[in-house]
Amino acid sequence: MPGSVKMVVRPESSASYVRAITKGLGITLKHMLEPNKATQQYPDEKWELSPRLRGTHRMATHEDGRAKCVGCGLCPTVCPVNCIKLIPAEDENGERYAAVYEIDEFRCIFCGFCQEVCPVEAIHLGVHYENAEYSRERWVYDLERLTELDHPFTALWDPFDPASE
Amino acid sequence: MMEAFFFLLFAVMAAGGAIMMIASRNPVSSLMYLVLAFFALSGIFVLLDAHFLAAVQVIVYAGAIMVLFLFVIMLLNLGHREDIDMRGHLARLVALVAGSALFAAVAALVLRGDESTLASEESRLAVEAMVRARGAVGALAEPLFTSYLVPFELTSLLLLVAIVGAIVLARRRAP
Amino acid sequence: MNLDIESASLILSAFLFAVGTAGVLVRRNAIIVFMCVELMLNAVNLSLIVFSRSLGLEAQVLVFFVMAVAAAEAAVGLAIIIAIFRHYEGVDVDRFNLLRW
Amino acid sequence: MLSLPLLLQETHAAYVPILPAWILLLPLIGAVVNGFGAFIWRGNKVIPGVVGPAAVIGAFAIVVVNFLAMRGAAPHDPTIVSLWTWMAAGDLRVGVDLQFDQLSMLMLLVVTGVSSVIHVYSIGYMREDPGYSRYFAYLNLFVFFMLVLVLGANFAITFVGWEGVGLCSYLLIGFWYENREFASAGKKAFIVNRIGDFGFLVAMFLVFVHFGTLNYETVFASAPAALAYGGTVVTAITLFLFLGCTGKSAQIPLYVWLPDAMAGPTPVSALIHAATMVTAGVYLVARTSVLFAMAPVSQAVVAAVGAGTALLAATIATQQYDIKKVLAYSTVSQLGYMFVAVGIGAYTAGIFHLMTHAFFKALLFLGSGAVIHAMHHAYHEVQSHEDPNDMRNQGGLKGYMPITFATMWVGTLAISGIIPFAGFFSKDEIIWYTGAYGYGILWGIALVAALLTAGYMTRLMVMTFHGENRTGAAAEPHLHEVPAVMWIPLAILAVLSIVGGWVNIPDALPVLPAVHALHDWLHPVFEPARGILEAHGLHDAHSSPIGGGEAMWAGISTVAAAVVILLTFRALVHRTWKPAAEATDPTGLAGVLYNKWYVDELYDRVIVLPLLALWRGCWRIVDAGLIDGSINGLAAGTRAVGWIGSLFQTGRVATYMFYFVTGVLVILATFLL
Amino acid sequence: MEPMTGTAFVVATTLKILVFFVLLLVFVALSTYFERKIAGFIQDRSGPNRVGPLGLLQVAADGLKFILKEEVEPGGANKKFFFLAPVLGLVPATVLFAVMPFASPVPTRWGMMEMIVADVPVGFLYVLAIASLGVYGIVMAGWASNSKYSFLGGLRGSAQMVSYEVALAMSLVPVLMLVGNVQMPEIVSAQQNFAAGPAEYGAWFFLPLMLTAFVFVVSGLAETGRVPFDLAEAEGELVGGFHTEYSSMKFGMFFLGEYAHLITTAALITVFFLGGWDIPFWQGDNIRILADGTVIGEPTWWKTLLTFGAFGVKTLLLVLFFMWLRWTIPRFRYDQLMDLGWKVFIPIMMAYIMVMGLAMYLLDEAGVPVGLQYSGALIVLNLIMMGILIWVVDRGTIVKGATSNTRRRAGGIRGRITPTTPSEVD
Repeated sequence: MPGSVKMVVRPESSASYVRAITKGLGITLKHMLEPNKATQQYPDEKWELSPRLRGTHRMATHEDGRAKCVGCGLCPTVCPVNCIKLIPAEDENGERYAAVYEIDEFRCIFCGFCQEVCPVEAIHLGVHYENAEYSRERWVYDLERLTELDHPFTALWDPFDPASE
Repeated sequence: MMEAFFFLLFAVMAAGGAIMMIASRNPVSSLMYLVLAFFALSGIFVLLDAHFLAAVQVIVYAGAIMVLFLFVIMLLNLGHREDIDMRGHLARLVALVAGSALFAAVAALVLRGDESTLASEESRLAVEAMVRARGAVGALAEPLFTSYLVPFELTSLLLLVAIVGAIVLARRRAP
Repeated sequence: MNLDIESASLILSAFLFAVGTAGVLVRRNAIIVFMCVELMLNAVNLSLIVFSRSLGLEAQVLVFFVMAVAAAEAAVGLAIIIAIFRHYEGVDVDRFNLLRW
Repeated sequence: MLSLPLLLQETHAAYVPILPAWILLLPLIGAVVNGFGAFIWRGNKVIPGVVGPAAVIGAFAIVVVNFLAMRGAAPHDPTIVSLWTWMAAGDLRVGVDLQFDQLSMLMLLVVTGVSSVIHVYSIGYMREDPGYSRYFAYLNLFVFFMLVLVLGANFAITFVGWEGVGLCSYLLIGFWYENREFASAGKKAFIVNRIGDFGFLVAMFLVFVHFGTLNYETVFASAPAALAYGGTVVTAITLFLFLGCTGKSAQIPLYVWLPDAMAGPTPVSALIHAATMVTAGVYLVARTSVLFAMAPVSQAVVAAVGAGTALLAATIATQQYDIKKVLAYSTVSQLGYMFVAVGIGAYTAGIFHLMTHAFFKALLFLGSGAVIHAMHHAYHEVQSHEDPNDMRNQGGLKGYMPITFATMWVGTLAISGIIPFAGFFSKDEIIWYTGAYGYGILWGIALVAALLTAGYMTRLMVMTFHGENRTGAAAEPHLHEVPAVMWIPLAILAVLSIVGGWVNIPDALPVLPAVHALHDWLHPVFEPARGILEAHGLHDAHSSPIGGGEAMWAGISTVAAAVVILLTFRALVHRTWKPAAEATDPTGLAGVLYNKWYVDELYDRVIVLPLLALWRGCWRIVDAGLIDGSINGLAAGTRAVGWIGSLFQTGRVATYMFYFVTGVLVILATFLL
Repeated sequence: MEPMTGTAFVVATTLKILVFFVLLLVFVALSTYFERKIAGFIQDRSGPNRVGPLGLLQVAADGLKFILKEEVEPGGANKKFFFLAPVLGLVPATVLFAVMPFASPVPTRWGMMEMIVADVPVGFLYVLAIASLGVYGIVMAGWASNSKYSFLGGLRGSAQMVSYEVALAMSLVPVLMLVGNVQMPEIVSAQQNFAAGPAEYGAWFFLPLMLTAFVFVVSGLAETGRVPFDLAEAEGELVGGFHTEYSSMKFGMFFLGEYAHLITTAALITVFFLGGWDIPFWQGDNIRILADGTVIGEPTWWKTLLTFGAFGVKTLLLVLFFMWLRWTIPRFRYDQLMDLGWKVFIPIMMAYIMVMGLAMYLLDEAGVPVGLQYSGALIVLNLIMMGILIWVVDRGTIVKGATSNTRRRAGGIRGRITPTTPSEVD
């Protein structure tokens, strides 16, 4: 029924505020006395994180420890907030690599486009979120830090397997 | 001794508050100094055994009237208009002279007066006995609700009229 | 000079009254002038309370009435000030000369 | 409630007034009902005609019951009924107190009795008048005020009644206010009375100053001790009181209003200007007899003024043609008699004459009213504008109005003092005491006036009822007797005029039994005054100034009166008069008398014109010059001062505060220095 | 036993002040803890539990945090008042406790010690006087911050507190009428059950003065500015209201002041309506000092401790109740708040005072002695009136819903809203 707006008519002449509050107090009292609390003792108990959680980035490496990044420049192009700084270079073998690769995690919105666009599956978002630092500078992750991280990669959504099964 | 100390304290507070009230350029400061003065005055009332009035002083003046003033100052946003408030040097001089003369004259009258009429021991005892018999509030209630009942009731009428008048005056006229 | 508390209170009352007077003379802000008047009323209250010690509690009854009148006066006075403010965009007493002939 | 047999019994219990307030209330209620009724039932003739008389008759009934009760009770001091406190200011306490004693009881009887009769008469007389209800309202109001006057136990209440009857008199004289002349007659009565009231007021103030109270009982009890006999104070009080009496009772010099007062309806003349109100002065003198007894000068003045009035009015009456004017002057003259009596100290005689006079003068007035009624109707039928009051237009009415004719002759004989009619006993008593107490000249004047009375009354009767009819051919067939509601009162009054005098028959008369009923009745009231008088040399000489006892002089006077009547009758019965329209005014002495000794003109010249001139001067100089000038000057001055003051009004609060502080400092400085 | 005099009195008073101030602060600290705990429980959380056992040291951690945090002062703020405001907010709440009778008197070697810091002759007038000063803190803070949100919060707060002060004072009048005295210990003993005495009702006043107690509780909440009456700091509209610009310990003082105020209000309710330190159903604690110094009952130190415990428990329970309430009810709208104060509570209290006065007059005339019977009659009367209030008066009239208000203002002109029944929807 297009165009119709649902109007909620509050009962005005019959509602007793005092009685309504009493009722509300009863509800909250019931919850107060509820023994099963939902609180998680966080630092002691950790969340069971979803494999698709998009957290702190990680750079995949080859077996020899080199970053997989080939400095194609797609990820800084696609990044909506311009948080990736990439200066490519070529080594003696003529292979391109990222001379500078920095991600400002402060600025990042964890959209995951970089991971999706990467042709070599080098940059990934990770299933990780505990990254407190003492200064802003520390939030700019350079290539070394990115490669050293070891949390699991975020699983991308597979259109052929929507439920990730 | 104790009494003298407290009196001195409160007197200095009251006098200082009053002076600062007229000397402050900021209306809100003035007001707060006045509240201070009223508070000190209520302390002096206590020293003079007028407990009930001390309480009423705080309730009515500090708690109601001055809040009303403050509210109006804020409502009209007068708190920051300090440039036009104070008069010139001549007026200040005149005020100083007039005020001092007034104070000097009254003080001289007080000092010249017969002190025994002010504080005869027996009258003080009589009032104290009254207060002891009926309590600080009851002692005042006695005359208030017997001899002065009609004025008291008229006071309520006065307040009613004031309320109505205030509403009528301050109401925004329909455009 | 050895003052008892009554005389001292009277002198304080005179002082407060004088200060209130001076304030009315010096200030232009209607609200401040108003406050000065309240101060003067309070000075009178103080002297009345001093007198109540020797003249009986009726003087305190009078103080009570003074307070009631002060409350009424404040209500009406402030309402007038608000009304005037709306008209003149200010509360400078020197500009309130509407009733001047 | 006392039963009638019980009332007639003589007991020694004190008299307690029965329904005292209702005596006053009934007429007042009647007045109020009729007064508002005048606006509500405009055309209704029944309700006012019932309510008005019924109220007065009811009052009369209560009075009679009270009278019987008082008669049954032992002799006593006045009974005072206090209704409420009227005013209390400083030392002055004036209560609405009613005094019931023998004098006021007698007056009550006379007033309510005569009033009842006249009210009944008015039902017929005023039937055609559009102001019927208003008339009864006034009349009832008058009765109320008259009763207040009579019953008042202090000067103030009496004064209320005094003023009230004055007001009613004014209203009733000017009852036909559309007529300018009538209205101004009312005004004249009012203004002349004010002069007298001024005297009353001054007397009242003097009494209060010297006694500190206005209550009769207290004043009379303390007067002999408080005031010197014949002193200035008591003389002044009594003279001022008497000034009031001359106004109310139409004595020289203030009698001039009464003849003009005949402008009112005739029953009003009968009630107010003959029977009741005008006797108030006599009543007042009798009431304050103690004071008068202490002031021989005042007594002499009273007696002399009374005698002078009696003679003067009698002479004027002889040459009047208006039937009511004749009766009016006759009234003035008879009132003079009463004042002579109370002046010389024969208070009972004065009151006695007051009573009998009320009967026969009311009768005469009502009779003349009947005549006028008949004449008016006759003229009205033929659309004539002749004066129905003028005796020259009457004559020969005895054939048309036999009852009126008969009853009026009874009245005439009574006023002339023919034995055994009422007037004989009362007038003879006055004349006798005048001589017996040693007032020779007054005695002579009284005798002459008595003979003149017989003369002018016979003239009136002859001109009205005997001889040929002069009404005019057209109007004559329309003359006829008045209805029963009017002649029955005449009959009642006629009976009273005959038997009214039998309450007091002197011992001296032969054949007749001696009766002292009135004397004994009034004795307690006048005893103090008599005591004072006798202590200062008043005594009954038992003989006239030129010898001869009471019986002889009574005989002489009645015979002389009879002779005068006969002579006058014979002289006038065949005389012819031109009708009023054609007649010329008499000249010579007759002219002087016809013009009432030119007294009105004299007053005009001597008092009114100078006063007018004076007031005109006052207006020019004092009012326009001084008062207006000073007011204008004040205004200009205020304006100037205000202008200067406005310079100080800057509109700045601080400036005002500065003035204020300066002022306070000045005040404080005066304390300090 | 004689009351304390001279040096002993001064020393005892000083001690009481110290002890009581410390106790108050502890209580305040505890209540912040309880607030979080209760909030947690109501939201099915467990609340603070990390710092110390059961999270009890959370309070200390908070304090430390307040002190150590950076202090920010907005530009253009009036420094003097910006500094003064938090003090003004905290002081009245604490000073109020001076007249609170918190336990039965205790006999000492130097005389009878009343367990009240200052038994001022004007009793609860003092309470009103001091409570009326609380508004300055809020107004000052709002004005001195020189910020629009703060300013609006200050204005709101001042109007709200001045308004509810009237209802608060009026709801104390029936108490005054019953007790016939203004001193706080007298109010306590009037609710106890003595064998004989001038005015003992034997029932805590929340029974014979039920409606008044209700109004007092609500007005007290409004006066403290707590949810559902925290319009002055409504974070949804005014960010933080009067304390938007405050940080660090200055904010901490507001925070403390709020909880001190809460406890004060609870203690006042305890004294006025819950019998103060009276222990129910036990006559042993009925101890009273008459004006001439004679002592009724047998005071001992352990009774003092017990009664103090009773006082504390009652106050604490009330505090907990307020917290419970806070986490149940949403905030009022401002016009609803003002309507409730001026158009509901004040008229109700006026009528109530008249009804109670009449009832008391009739009871006195009928010769009913002051006592359980008297209270019983009043309780019945109050139950009736409470019933009337809840089932007759309060039918959507006390606090109107948003829709009803719109409709009233629209007056049928600005587009009449026709309600659709659920069946018409979709």
